Amino acid sequence: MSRDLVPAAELLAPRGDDPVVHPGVSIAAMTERVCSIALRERAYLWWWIAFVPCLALSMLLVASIAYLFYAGIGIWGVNWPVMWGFAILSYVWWIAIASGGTIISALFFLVGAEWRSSINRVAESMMLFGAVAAGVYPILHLGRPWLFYWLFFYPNTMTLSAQFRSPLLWDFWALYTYVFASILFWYFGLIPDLATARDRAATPWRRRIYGMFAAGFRGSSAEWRHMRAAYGVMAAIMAPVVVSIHSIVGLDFAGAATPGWHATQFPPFFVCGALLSGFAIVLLLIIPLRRLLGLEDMMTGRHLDVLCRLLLTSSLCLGYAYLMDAFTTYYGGDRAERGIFLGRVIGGDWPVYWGTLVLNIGLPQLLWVRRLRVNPPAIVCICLGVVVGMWLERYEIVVTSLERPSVPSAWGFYHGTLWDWATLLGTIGMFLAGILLSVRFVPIVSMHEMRTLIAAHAARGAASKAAA
Amino acid sequence: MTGLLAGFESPEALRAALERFAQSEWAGTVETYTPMPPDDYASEASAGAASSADGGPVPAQRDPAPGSPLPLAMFVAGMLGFVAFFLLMTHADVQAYPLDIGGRPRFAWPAFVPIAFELGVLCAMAAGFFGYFLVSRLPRLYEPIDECASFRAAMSDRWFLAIRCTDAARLADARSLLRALEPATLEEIPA
Amino acid sequence: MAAIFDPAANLYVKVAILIGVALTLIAVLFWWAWPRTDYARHVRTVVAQPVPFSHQHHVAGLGLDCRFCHSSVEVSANAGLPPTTTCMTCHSQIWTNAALLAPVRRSLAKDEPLTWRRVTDLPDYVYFNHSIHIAKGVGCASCHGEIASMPLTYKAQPLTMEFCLDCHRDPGPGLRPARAIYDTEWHRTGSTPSAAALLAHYHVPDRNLTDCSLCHR
Amino acid sequence: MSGPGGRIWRRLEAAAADPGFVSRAAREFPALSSLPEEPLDRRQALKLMAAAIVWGGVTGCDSNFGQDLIPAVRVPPNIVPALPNFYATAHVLDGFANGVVVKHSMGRPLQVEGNVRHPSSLGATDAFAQALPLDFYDPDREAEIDRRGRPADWPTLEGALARERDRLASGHGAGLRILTGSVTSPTLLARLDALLDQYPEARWVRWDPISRGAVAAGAAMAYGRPLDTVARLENTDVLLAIDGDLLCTAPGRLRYARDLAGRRNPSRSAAMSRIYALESTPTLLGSVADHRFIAAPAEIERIVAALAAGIAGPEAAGSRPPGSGGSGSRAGAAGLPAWVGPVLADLRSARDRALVHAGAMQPPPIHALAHAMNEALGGRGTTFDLIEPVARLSRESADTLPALVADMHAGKVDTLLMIDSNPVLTAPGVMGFRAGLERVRFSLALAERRDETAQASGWFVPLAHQWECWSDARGHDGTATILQPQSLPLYGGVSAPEMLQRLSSAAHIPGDEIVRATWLHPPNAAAMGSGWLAALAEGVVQGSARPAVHDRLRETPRAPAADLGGAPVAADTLSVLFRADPALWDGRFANNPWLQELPRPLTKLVWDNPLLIAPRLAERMRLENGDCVRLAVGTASVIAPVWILPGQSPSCITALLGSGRGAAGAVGDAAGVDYYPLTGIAGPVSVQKVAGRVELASTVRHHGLLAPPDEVLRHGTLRDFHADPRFAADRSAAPELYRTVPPGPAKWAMSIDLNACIGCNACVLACQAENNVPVVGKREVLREREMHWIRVDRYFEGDADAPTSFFQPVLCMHCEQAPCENVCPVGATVHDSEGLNVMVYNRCVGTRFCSNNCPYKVRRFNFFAYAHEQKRPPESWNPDVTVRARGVMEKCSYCIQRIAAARIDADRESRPVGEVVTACQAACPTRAITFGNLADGASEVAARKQSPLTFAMLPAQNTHPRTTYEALVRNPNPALEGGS
Repeated sequence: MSRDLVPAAELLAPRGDDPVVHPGVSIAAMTERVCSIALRERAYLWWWIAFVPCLALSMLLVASIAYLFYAGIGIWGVNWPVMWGFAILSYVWWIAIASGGTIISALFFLVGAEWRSSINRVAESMMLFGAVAAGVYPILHLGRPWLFYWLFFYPNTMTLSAQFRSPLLWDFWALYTYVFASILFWYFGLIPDLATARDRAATPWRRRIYGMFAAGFRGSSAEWRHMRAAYGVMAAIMAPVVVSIHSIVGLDFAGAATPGWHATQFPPFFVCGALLSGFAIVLLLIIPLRRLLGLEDMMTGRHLDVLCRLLLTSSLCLGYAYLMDAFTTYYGGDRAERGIFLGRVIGGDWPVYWGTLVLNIGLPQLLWVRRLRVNPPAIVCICLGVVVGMWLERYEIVVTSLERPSVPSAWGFYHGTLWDWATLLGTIGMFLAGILLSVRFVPIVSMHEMRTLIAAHAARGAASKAAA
Repeated sequence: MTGLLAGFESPEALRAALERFAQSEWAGTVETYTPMPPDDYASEASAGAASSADGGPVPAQRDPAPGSPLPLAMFVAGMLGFVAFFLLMTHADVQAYPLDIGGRPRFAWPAFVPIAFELGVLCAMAAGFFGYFLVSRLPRLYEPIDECASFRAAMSDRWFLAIRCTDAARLADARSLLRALEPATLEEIPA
Repeated sequence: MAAIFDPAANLYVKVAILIGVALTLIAVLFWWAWPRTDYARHVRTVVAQPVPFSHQHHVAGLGLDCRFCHSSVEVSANAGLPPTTTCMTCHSQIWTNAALLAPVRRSLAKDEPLTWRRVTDLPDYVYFNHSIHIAKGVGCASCHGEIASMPLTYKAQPLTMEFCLDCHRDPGPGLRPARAIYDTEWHRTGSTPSAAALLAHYHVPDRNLTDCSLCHR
Repeated sequence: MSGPGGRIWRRLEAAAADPGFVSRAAREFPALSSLPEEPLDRRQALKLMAAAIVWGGVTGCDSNFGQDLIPAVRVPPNIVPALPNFYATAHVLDGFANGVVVKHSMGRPLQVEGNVRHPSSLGATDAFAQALPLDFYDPDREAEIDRRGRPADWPTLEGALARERDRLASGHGAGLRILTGSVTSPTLLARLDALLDQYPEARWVRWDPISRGAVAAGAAMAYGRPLDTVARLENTDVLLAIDGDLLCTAPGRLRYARDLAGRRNPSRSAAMSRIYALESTPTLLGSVADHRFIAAPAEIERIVAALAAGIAGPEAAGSRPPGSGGSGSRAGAAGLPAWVGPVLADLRSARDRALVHAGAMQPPPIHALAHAMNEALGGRGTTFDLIEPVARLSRESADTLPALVADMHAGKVDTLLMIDSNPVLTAPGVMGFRAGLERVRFSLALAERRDETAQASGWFVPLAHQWECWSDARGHDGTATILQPQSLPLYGGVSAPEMLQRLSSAAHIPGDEIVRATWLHPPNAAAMGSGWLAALAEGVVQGSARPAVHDRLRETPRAPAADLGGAPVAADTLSVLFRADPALWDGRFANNPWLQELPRPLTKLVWDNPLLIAPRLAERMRLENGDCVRLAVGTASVIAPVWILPGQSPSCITALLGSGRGAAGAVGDAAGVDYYPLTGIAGPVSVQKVAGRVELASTVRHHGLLAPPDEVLRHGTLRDFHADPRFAADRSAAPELYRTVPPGPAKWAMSIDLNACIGCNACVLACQAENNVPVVGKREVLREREMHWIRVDRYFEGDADAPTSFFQPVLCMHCEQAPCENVCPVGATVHDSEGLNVMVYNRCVGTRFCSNNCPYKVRRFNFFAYAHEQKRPPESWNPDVTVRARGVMEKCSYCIQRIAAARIDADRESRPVGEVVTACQAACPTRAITFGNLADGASEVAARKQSPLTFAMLPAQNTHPRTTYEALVRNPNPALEGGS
């Protein structure tokens, strides 16, 4: 793998003021390096080491789903009154992760952030597989999953249709729209790079396969023009979609009369959460990838710095949401609401609540420190914390609210069963397996955008030289 | 032989070549193949196509706004999707089987908005995606130009200029013009 | 020869796309059409019965009233199936040793019930009540078809929820004068009272006849 | 459980030590072990899925096209397909009858309702009667006669009986013993008399595990001969209940509950009665009392003596009077609690409108004192009547179980006939009944199941279920009912009279002949005024009630105080109180899953019977719910879990009998602990903590003292009520965004009177029987998945040692603005035009959002295919109600099947729909539940909704529930306010 012109030391010590792409990186070199990852004959050893366990976990997911359909929803920990458990909260968690990816790839495309180019493919893969992981749950979660299609508009002899007042139905549609849109968006941005892969692939079969997916894209001006036009609009659509989906997920709760859920701030609150976990996961992905794939000169300290700043910002927004949560509970003066909140803070569920606060709000504050923002180990720790914290937050929202309904006699208690955990781990495995596969077979950096970026930088460089 | 394919090392070289063709009185279709979205200068440079009535040389026209029907198509599709599904839901709840749901109004239009929005989006995305393949006439797995060995670099780091015309004489002129530009590669596009 | 695909590839792709589109359309169409087919609904399907009982012969031919055998139709949810003794009231006198009726005689002799096969059936979560429909002027034929002309009994209507709703949304046209309720050949004529008149006559209640709770409990 | 979650929850337990009520509640949750997760049911879910998806449009229709339709060969009389039949009979428990009417469907007895004509029932039923159908269809009932465990047949038995008859004839019945429970049945008594006349040497021993012997003995002390007391609570202004059992175990409990409740709602009854309860362990009567005084068993005796002295004068109590005035101060001075004075005053001022009642578990002297007080107060004829004992006593007072067992050991018994009695299980362990039984040459057990006794005795003969045979029985006031069989024997059993008859002669007389013989000949022929058929149809023999007797109190009562154990026992000496299990009685219902899973009124425990201990005792011994202790009485001891019960006296432990059986059947075996080995022992009681915990399944998951929040349950005192009758009502209506009132011709609604509810659970079981509510088993209850459509919430308020308790039946409120409906994505729960919140099972996909959104949490979910998993013959389900499948939500439907039936009947005749009675309402002994059509102004529910006490649960939710409550009003003694 060529590391032309870039002194290693500089790469290993990322700095916040790094350029988004190192001047030494030429278009040819970039193309060569990125393609060499996807097109190499046999995968890296580390890839196999990472992939095998993920595959195993995916199998576990398949197994637990099969058993769920066979045995029934009762194998989960859900009960009366806690009718929703791991399925819903993990679903929300995954959606948040996926949404973060979309924000990076779509929103920052619209605002033309340079640093996005090299990581947006990672972000989009994350969006795709995050959405898929989330997409697993809504159907599993049904008591009679084989009737899931009753939530669609479909022709039936009962003259019945779904019940459109239910936030859960909005959510159902939002999710599957989002999954579908993500796939299109991901693939669409991928076409030129697939064409590159097609043209550079060594073996005829790879050529053919990449050729199929590249659908005969050749880079003619017309193809580029339409692509830019369409991609721009798609991005402009994806941005609001991602906001909508997470708002609607928020409405699943805000739209209910259930104490602990019945808060108007949920939609924006959930979007903040989505951002937070999204940035965290992107960082968790690019930090190892840039090292393992030698992409330090395209995913530079600048990227880490920017993402960490964003992480910090969204964490602060979330902090505000938590604050308002406490305030409205106090100010609303509803007995049940207060009871639930008390239960979270000092009750049996205190570890969840305080864990959420520490991991989502406390930990990211470290990123005020400039040095930490470019310190991969530190960032990884913080991000892991945030990812767990976000899961805990959903646990707190979904479970602890349901454990203490308005009628004390119905108070209940919840804990996940082995099958709950198996399903959750399974989806994690599936997600990572997906990412790894995309690393293996798909150009993991959006080459055509990188070219534009490099060319622009070169031009700027030349201009500044001329000026000097 | 249906044309010529000249590969250049850099976008600048390609630009220069296009300029050159624009100034020349050579008339014919000039198409560019680039590994990254070309900026405006490279768009639809079709020289002589714009030659003046007196046949005198004119500078190549810059297509002022390189247009694409897709944005409009997506917008329309989205709107149609939104309206269609909104109406469908209204029909289902108000007409097909009106039910008393928690004492809420039958025509609960605010509740219809989210789904209508999502489905509108779905339509727009689909329109953009499939529309793209329509307008750019893809998938086209084979084109004669693929036969050129050098063309394989088109999506990597070569900036190509393809000339398409069958008239041997004008082809010869083009060839000489291109030669003068010293392209990295120069090939003939087979039939 | 540097091209990856040969010229024919373009054609293949186009064909593939067309086939894909076609299949999708067909699938959707099937999904819509299948439940509405008589086959799926078992309409006009004759089921083998232990005794090839002919309604045509007994009703049209001999002029037996429906209630002679289906005796509880006016008072109960179930119309009721005739016990063997009902058959034997006549068949102890006529056709006393017809081979066809052997099962019936055996049933009485051995005190083993006859086992008929369901022809008209609703799912278990639908609670249909014969008596109220009879009381409100819905004729047997409305659901069971022209039984009197069936040599072998078959299901005459799809009996989908849509089928029930058609009537429940607009009962009037389905009603008939009291005397015609058990007449499966009856058809509206000019002299038939209007739908509105019948509704009034039977005091078809002002309650919402499309309440889920009316049939599903 | 593994993973981070696991760690979190372990920390939770540690953290729960924190103060603050929430964390206390958290500690009280069941332990956090993860349960085995194998499913209950394997109903080809996958196949279903495939099918359902492929035939999407059809979804299940035509499911059984071409399946069998089987008409009868000959139609039985009076049976119209799909129409119910009703036949009167009675439910007999420990000899006493409660009149019931059995609902038949296509000839199958399916459900039980009270018989309005029966004085002990007045149309109500208790949980036991409601559970009869499952008892009747119980597949564990035995069909085979067997001999020493090996199948035998009638001829063999006939032969053996013949030999016995010869032998007995020669010896005048020497060595013949007959063991039964209490008997009120004239027929059975006639047979017994005949037998005892035929064999003079024979002995009849009568014995019940839940003995009422003390009542008779007490009466004998007071009046010189045993007499039964019939309380007249409708006339009782002040009731002092000493360990009262009027509402739980006393014969006539249903009648008493009704009479009591009739005086408890100030908005309806002119003068509200006042109830004092003096008890060591909480009873239903104590829970609804205005004042509950908790005292150690030993103290009770002292206090009663003092009260008696205060009322009936010193000689009655035979002890030093605490001052004739019995004023609080002096009572206190006498080492008595301060409340004695005011209560005395109250009783005295009420004079003949006051009643003192002592529970059957109290020793005879207490009863004697109670009689003395009642006579002194002069309530005879007003608040109570005395009648001849309804249950026949043994001929000789010597014929007791101990004597019998002694004879058995002594080898004096060689023929033992045990009729519907299970002494091997229930006889006090020390007696060694089983050992004695082995020494009996010919022992025959007549029982429904091969229970412990049946297995230990020589012969076992299946006893016909009370729905399978002719017999008769008397109610608490002596009113007789003739029980006609509701069906032919499912398992070929014989009835008790038939068995006795076979022992006396070879001739086989069918059961109906025997019963007829009793009733159509003197002395009863006269009583058969209205005739045999009428008696059968009405379910009561008119005029067969026992007349009041006019015995006078003994002039010189032997001083009962002498028997009262004299000096007060030190408070810290423990004693054990053995009580009938509220659901299993003496254990005879142990194989009935409905009753096993019936939340016990105060603990809400199911499938278990831990020792009930006082909070203070638990604190002292550092015991938590479920911790195991070794309870030793004298030499015997058992290891059992404990349950902390607020209101229990710290100086006694309550053990509920009837669980932990070894031969109950598939359902009842090994549920709970058997305490019979500890009974009948006078030794010292000791408890020590031992290792081990038992997961106890309670349907209330927190045991912190949780005062019912005001918006859930409202209550006040009579003074509040007089100050402002509408003290509980909602003053201001909240603003509306939407408001739709269902337009239908009828408006179904319910009103529940909290003043009447005694938490007896009859409604819960009635609902379960009517609506095919499945049983889920202990493990699933531990996982918080019970399915009851109506639950009776229990709250404690105040001091854990002497809390106030509240009962509140909660079922679907049928909100007009139902929150559950607009969150269902498929419209499986919607409103109908008559205001019912309808649950369409076949439309439900099981998102469970409706339950999350239900403020009252009345929705239940089939996490597994509970109904199909239940071992229960298909024909025992109610055919009018869908049996719910896996993954489907369900809830109270206001008995929509009954509404539909009424609606159809009305429409058929084109008249407005008539009265509809829900199952819970029909069963309720106190008429706490009223259901009906609000649109009909004359309906009772319309009237009750007008009560000033009416309030809606969680009004702030703006759900406009059709179910409302009447606030609970208590009538404390002003002189004791703040105290008690």
